[in-house]
Amino acid sequence: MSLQELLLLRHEWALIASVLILLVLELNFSEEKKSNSISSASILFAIVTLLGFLPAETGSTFGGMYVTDPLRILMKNILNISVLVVFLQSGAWLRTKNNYNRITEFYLLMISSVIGVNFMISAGHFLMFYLGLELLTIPIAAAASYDQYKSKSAEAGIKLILTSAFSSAILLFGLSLLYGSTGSMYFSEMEFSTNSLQILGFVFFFSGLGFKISIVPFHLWTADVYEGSPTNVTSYLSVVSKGAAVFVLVLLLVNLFDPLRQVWQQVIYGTAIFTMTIGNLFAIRQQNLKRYLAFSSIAQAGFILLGVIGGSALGMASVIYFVLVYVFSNLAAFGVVIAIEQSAGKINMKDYNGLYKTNPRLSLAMMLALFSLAGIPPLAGFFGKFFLFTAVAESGYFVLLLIAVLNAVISLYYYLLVVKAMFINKSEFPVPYFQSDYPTRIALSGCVIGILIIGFYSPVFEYIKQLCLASL
Amino acid sequence: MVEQVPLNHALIITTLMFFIGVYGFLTRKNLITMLISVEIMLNAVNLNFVFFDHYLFPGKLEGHFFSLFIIAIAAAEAAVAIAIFINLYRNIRSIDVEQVDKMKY
Amino acid sequence: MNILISHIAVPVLTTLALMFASTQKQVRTIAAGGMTIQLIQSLVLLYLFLQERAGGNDAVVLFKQSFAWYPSLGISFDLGVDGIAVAMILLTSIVIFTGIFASWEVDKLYKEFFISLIVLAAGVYGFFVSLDLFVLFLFFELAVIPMYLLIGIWGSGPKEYAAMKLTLMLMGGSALLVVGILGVYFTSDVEGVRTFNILVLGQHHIPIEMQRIFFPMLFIGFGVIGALFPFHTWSPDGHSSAPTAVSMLHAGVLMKLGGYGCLKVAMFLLPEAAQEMSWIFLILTGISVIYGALATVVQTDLKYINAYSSVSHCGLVLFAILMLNKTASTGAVLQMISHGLMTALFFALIGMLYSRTKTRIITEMGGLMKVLPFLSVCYVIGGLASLGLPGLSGFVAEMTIFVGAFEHEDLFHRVATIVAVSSIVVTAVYILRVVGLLLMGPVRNEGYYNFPKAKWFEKIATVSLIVGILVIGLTPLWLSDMIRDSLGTIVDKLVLK
Amino acid sequence: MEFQYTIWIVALPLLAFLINGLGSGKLPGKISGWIATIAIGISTFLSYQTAFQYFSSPSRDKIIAFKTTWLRFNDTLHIDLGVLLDPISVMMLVVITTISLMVFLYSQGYMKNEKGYDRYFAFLSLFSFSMLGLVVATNLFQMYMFWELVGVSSYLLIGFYYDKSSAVAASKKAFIVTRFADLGFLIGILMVSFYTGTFDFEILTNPDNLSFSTTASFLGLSTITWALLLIFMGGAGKSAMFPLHIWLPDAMEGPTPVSALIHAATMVVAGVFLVARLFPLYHAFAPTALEVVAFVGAFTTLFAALIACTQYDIKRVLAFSTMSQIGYMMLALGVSGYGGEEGLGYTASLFHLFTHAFFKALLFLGAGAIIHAVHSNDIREMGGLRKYQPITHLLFLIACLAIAGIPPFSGFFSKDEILAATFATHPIYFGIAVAVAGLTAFYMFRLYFIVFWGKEKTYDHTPHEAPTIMLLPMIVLAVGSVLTGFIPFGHFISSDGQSLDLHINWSVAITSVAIAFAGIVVAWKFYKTESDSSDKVARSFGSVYTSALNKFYIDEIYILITKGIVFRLIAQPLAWFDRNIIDAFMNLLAAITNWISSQIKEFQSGQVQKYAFIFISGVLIIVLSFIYATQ
Repeated sequence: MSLQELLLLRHEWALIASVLILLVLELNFSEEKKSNSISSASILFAIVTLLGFLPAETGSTFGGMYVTDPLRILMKNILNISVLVVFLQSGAWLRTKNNYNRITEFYLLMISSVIGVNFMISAGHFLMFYLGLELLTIPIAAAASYDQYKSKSAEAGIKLILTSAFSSAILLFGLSLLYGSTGSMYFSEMEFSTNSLQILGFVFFFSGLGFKISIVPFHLWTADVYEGSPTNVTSYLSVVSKGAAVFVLVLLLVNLFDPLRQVWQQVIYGTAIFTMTIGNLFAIRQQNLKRYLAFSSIAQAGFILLGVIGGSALGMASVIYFVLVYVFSNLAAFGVVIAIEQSAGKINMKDYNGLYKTNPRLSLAMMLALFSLAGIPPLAGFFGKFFLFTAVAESGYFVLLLIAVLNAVISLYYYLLVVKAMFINKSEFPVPYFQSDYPTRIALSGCVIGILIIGFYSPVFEYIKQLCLASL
Repeated sequence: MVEQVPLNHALIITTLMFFIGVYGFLTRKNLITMLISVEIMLNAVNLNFVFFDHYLFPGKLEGHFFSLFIIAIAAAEAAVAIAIFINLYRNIRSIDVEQVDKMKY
Repeated sequence: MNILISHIAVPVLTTLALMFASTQKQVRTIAAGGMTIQLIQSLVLLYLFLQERAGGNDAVVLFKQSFAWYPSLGISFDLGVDGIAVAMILLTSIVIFTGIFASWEVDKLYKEFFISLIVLAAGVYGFFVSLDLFVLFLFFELAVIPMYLLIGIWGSGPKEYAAMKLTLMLMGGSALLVVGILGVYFTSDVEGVRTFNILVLGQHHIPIEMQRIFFPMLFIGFGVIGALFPFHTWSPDGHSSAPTAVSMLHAGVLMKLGGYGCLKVAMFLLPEAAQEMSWIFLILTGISVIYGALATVVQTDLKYINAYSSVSHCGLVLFAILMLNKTASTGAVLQMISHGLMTALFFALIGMLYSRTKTRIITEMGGLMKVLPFLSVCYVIGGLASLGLPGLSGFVAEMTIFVGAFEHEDLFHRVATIVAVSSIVVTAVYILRVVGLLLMGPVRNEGYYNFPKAKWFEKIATVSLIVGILVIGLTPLWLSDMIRDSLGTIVDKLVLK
Repeated sequence: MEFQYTIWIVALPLLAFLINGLGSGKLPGKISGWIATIAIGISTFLSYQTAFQYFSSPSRDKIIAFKTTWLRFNDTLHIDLGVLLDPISVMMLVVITTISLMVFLYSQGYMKNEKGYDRYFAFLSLFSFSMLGLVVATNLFQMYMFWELVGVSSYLLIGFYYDKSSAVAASKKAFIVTRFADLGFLIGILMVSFYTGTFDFEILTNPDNLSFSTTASFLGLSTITWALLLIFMGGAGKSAMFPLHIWLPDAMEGPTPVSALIHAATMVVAGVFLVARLFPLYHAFAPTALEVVAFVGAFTTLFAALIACTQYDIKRVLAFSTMSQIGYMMLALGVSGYGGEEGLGYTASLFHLFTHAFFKALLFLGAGAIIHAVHSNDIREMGGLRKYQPITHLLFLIACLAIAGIPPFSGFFSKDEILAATFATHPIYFGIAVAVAGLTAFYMFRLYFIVFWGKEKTYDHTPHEAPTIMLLPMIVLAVGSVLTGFIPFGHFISSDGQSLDLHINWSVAITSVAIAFAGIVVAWKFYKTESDSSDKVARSFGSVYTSALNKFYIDEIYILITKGIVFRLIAQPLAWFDRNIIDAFMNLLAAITNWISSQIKEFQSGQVQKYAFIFISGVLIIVLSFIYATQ
């Protein structure tokens, strides 16, 4: 195994390195300097992210267990960026008394989970995929129960770990069946010939992955875990782990499971409808913003499936593009929620009444984020959604499209509820004016800028689409 | 020389095991036992892999390795899970799953 | 710089400028200044357009400009205007111009108010100048969304309910539009990379069974904002809760996006289905015309009266379009413009009266003619225009519609026309009812005598609208000819087999 | 084209309107009155000039003095604005300008102390403009446009005292009723244009180059008949023919000079003018329509005359007599044939229109002078005015004699022609006409005797003679009422443009005059001195009398239909339906969505095991569905 081959794993190496460096640094920080690891971690990760963008050669190693190509690199970079944003937003929270001594742990857990993400995306063999998946999940379960003294946090952790263990068991069962029917776990070697055993295996496998994307009916953990976990972890869950799972799903379905197209198109057709509708119906009546965003993210997952179903280059491109947009929109929304939670300790919708009076900038950021999620022009979300719709229309599922657009209208309703709270409703005790720390502000403004320009800057989409065409 | 058990029987066993595990997960109220049920499910999967290697693809080791990794990871998972259970116990003085429903609707 | 681009640029720049303004004075001045420039350049556009046409340039659209945007999807930023678009742009400029003055005294969050108002206008301009379905749709939604904030924040009465209802219903309409647009995009027999360009799509054919699916979607999708029965119910609540300028802009311009879209997208791209299905929608629109008028007769809230009459008038627009012939369609466009001016005038006046009497219930007012002669006379003029008095814009539009509609060979259409014509009587009834109760009769209470007289900005607003009404009413020929010529390409596809 | 200047006849009043309208309230003193009067004065001069020029030439062809395209509908249909000169339009020009001028002068005295003096003259000029534009219209649509304008200016003038609610109501009523009639007119125009492809009178009034299928299309009448009937509906509305007459009596709420100009002499005869204008069309293609015209005319003339006998408001009496006289004209048109002696009715009708304009205007102005003096409209509060207002008395008497048809006053000649026209062909109509002649004489002289003789009432201040500015126009009109009868009308106006000598049909003349005298005598017996004999007779008539007194309850019927049925049974339910069905449906959708979302919340029970159960069952369901599908 030559050095070039090892260099293919650049992202992973960088992450592992950053973990080690962080450990070493942490040893040198004195008690009162613990909080330095916040800045150092952020800087380290920023470097990692930048490294990701350097030109890299592509290929496969470990005898095909590990594959990398421009498309996968792009996916990793997107997720790296979002993780960076999450890190930038978590400073204020980590500085609080309870967490002060365990700051570094948070970063270690997160980064190791990111490593999992990277391996999962680059997997060329189901073993690698499985390792990545678990490496992605387990640390997050730990991070979810990070707030030692909050029973809700523990509850979230338990729900996450149990359900994910359960789901991965099911996934593995499916994998074993696939193995039995194909005789290999190498994506390159597996051959499918839609027999019932394979369908069985596929469905089990799909449900395991769907659990991560929180597709109905595998979504029920989402709301509770999102609500209970520390908000930063929630934003990570809602963006990174979901995004990673989506990427993998697209890659596997379009390349590996192409022979089963008939099967998975039907599966996705059904689940997509349920996912969108259920997500919206639950989101309508949420008061706790974290739960609210949880259900909105479920609904968004439903929209993402629309792009998957076509299984064409356009479909893949629209999905990846949408995830990119969704990353910015959702992180902006969470950013605001986090900021307010940290400053005022409030996460209920009615606490946001009259926010515009006291914190106009935050309110605007929130409004843009929500409008982008709702798909309102000229924000990026509009383009993302429209391309998804284009993808589904391309494959001719106009009924599904109709259901989707009607769901989009419902979603607009509850997104407007928050806007209404911030801009229209009166409140005698609005959240007082405050100024969050620099990293948060940088992160937020970054997201907002992203929301504003991505749509107009068409090369982004065009580039993604070329990569997808190449990958088919 | 005992004659070999046919694959179907083996698969029936594993499937049964798997769903026994599922059943346990759905019914037992104690978090630990639920965890154990998951382990049962995973072991069913392990058996699957091993059986497939043994019957269908003799000489291939993928299945065996896969099961090894599964065992390892299961251990890690269990460790984290237990840690969280303890954390929960600190907070609510119970590890009854039915009390873990503060967040709903 | 292409004049069409500058039509979008000016509002955008104005918005940017507003963000840096601080005092109410600055905000007003910037807004008014920007919109004045806009009005002027719209007039220039009109002049240039007529020049070009006079110069024998009979291209379908003029001032074309095209920037590739999403080449792989065939999305490109295509601009271009025909006579109809020019007319609508001019209308928009007048209405937004007057709207700024009508909302001169907004003091709550004035900055945000003007920003949202002008963003809305920008959306409308974009809608009218774009030739690309995707861009068109983008601007369409861009124009709809600010309504929510405008009504929700600055509105009155059950504003939150009204705002939410309006936004959701209109978005429901645009949801159908998405399906329709994508349907057209994928089923049209364009070779190679598909395109959203309306003109290109117009030259290609769509299989009839597909048309049957997508025509209703597009027509209803646009029809919702055109207050098509039974999807009109957002209109009364929305208009009555909205602040003055918003009602003006919304009833004056936004509702016209519906008719415009139906004509230039639905009918133009799906002609066969349009012919097949016109009768269904003809019945619906016929209902809107009569129904709206009759429902108006019993209303007592000025804004409701105007909202319902708008339902009736806009119903007439769609009604005329569905007659599938040049004259009627010309009438439809004329009606859009004339109704835009009239209803803007009405809402402006209602706002001005409300700011004095603090009520909009006509039975609680009376004898305003004595105390507010200027505004009252303006109201009467608007009323006369609305009931189709010759010499005012309403007459021109309605007569063109009626004559055109009556040209139709088919008896059913002519009978429908007669039904629609009968609405002019009902119109007279409710207009005179309002005038009688509101302006005439003895002065209702002594307090009226110390109402402030019409202020200068109020006069600017009303007078410029009335001038528009009079110009169209007295010399309609140039306008109707301009519109006629542009209708050729659309209507020729609709010639009845 | 030597008639170019005629455009100014129409344009000048418009000019006056603009000046007075825009300058309203800013013009110094009473100048606006003079602006308007001078403008109309010039118009009058010009129209006399036109008449002289036109009639001095032997040909009676249509002359397009001026024409411009105003709006183009399609290649064939377009609205032109222009001036069309032919015998009737020229005659109308003369009538309108003359009466207008007189009324304008009169008004300067009558309205001297009124608020809104400028407004008044602005509206009055607007009216003259519209009316002139109407009569010179070159095509149906131009006519319709000015028709509407006339309606509006009438609306504005009736509602001149806009702070008086009765006036507001009256103006509203007038506008809406005529509007309803115009609906018919418009549809008629649409139908005609649909079949002929033109609005142009030049083509329409020349039946040779038209052709219609006269086969029955609907209810056994041909389409063209329906079209012309609908057009006549418009005419009937403006001319207050039964049953569209109800607005006219209320219209008397307007200032009296306005009534004289609009509701006696000019606007109300527009209907007659319309039918006369399209007469060739009617005669050639829709004889049935003409019969309807005749019947409506006959019925109205009798109907109105009966009511007139019972009214006590001086202006209403005159209003009903106007209706009755217009009924005469319609009747004459209806029974007329085309060409030569056949066309006598046509000529007679327009002749009566001409003469009637003078004496009816005079009557109204006189009434105005009286009201001005006693400040009341109720004749029961008048009496013995002849010694206070000798001149007015004399003029009024002349007018009464004229309308009663006593030779040698103008009314005699025109009415005689109408009777002659009916005599030959339609005996029943003749009977009615003669009877009405008697009634006319009766109610006019009833009025005359009560007001000028009768017993003196106590006036809060002694009535005074009207000022010169008011008397002058009345005198002019009186002269007109005396002399116009001697005009050889047939030489100028006839159905086919050939000159036609009218000669008095003595047998008819004598009967009518006799009847008229009878009427006068009866009136003299009843009312010259205060006596209850009239009431006795009235009582003897009983129900007929009371119902006539209540205008045969037509208004009540209308109220029932509009308020009771349209408003309460249609409009209000509709509004309710809109709020509570359609709108509610939209809200229902939202409600349902919320309801569902509250119903399914149990799925999110918070129990991990339930989640897992749903998870696994989801998996199994999908699997099973596939197994089922493959089977």
